[in-house]
Amino acid sequence: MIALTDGPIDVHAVRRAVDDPGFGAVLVFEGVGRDHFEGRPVHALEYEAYAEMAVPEMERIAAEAAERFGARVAMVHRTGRVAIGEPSVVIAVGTPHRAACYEASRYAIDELKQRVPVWKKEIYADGSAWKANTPG
Amino acid sequence: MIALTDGPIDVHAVRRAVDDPGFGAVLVFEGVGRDHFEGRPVHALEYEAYAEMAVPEMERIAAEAAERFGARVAMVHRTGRVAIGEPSVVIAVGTPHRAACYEASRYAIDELKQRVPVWKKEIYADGSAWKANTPG
Amino acid sequence: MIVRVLYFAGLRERRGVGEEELEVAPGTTLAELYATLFPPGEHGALPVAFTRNRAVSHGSTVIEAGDEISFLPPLGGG
Amino acid sequence: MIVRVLYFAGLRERRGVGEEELEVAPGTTLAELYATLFPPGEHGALPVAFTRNRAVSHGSTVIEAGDEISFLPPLGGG
Repeated sequence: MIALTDGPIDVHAVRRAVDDPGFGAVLVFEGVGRDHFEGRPVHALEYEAYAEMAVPEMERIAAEAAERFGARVAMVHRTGRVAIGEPSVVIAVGTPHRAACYEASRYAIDELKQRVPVWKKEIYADGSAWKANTPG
Repeated sequence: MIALTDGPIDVHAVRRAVDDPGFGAVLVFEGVGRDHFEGRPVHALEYEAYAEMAVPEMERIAAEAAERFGARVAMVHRTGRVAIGEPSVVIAVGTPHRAACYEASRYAIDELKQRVPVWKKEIYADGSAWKANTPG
Repeated sequence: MIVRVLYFAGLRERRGVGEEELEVAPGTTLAELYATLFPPGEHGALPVAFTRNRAVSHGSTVIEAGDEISFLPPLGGG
Repeated sequence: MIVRVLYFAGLRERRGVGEEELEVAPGTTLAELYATLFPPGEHGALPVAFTRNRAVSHGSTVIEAGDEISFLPPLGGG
């Protein structure tokens, strides 16, 4: 399951997509909208994607994680308005053993932030700003 | 939420226990019963705990993760029979940023395996065996 | 010749539309089109990645008729 | 004097009960009680961690009346 969605992410469905009786470890990562940034209150987030590039790039990242770590990866990213406390991205990873599970999960979120064409706007009480990820 | 339970773990409840509007990253680790061990089919698992020591030790690990990584940690371990594909342990971790989230989650499961008095029996078609964790 | 251009995030807001068809002179490069559409302001031009037909490309790439072009501002997913 | 002894995993199965009260001679250490209850077999004794009153202890610790004692086989949680 690799997708963008403009409604709340069904975390449990993402988790189920990596079910496998041979997997001894499953990790579900949620990137969640925070209520502040550098001390400034944040009211909500807005995400925007170049869908025709973002989904294939997420699929490539999942395939790379499968090859490098023997992991199955499911990944869903929100677009549109995301409330504080709601996940903007959910990544589920399953592997036979836990060490590879942590590596694959970390790989997937790090690569997503660097490579997948998605943009985030922070909404404040008195304005908004596009926020880029810092490299590395 | 730090607990032992002899029924299925409510993964979503463990996840909710680390909700916080200041957290930008949440990781849920599930240790899941696998259907084989070194090529031998495993039919089910059975866990047993020294509850009066296990729960305080899990609480200490959660407190250590809070101090070292600024993480909130919830941790539930099964006892009794666990079917293949069901989680035997669920650890939810929330932090402001994701690097600490991965570190805290990994710390919690690694320490749990080394320190919490819980034992696992693998049930085969024709017998069973107690299986210890390997160090490190 | 006609090309389709997509805008995202701050560039979409500056341009006022998410996408449009534009008439481009043959031989125009991606970087040239970007500089024409988004002249550097007081803080200079926003650094972007150039894409052509849904693949990352280079500023020196020459645009062809029918291309789908975009300029990706710094990413913020996750 | 009377102590309470708890057994887990393989030791519980060997002993046939999960816990029991035992009469122990004053001055007995944890390691001595373990060796009495679980004499080494052909593969030697199972390595255990000793606990006294729900805290990890040492084999050389002398047992006192009313103690809760256990011998923890290698752990398998997670």
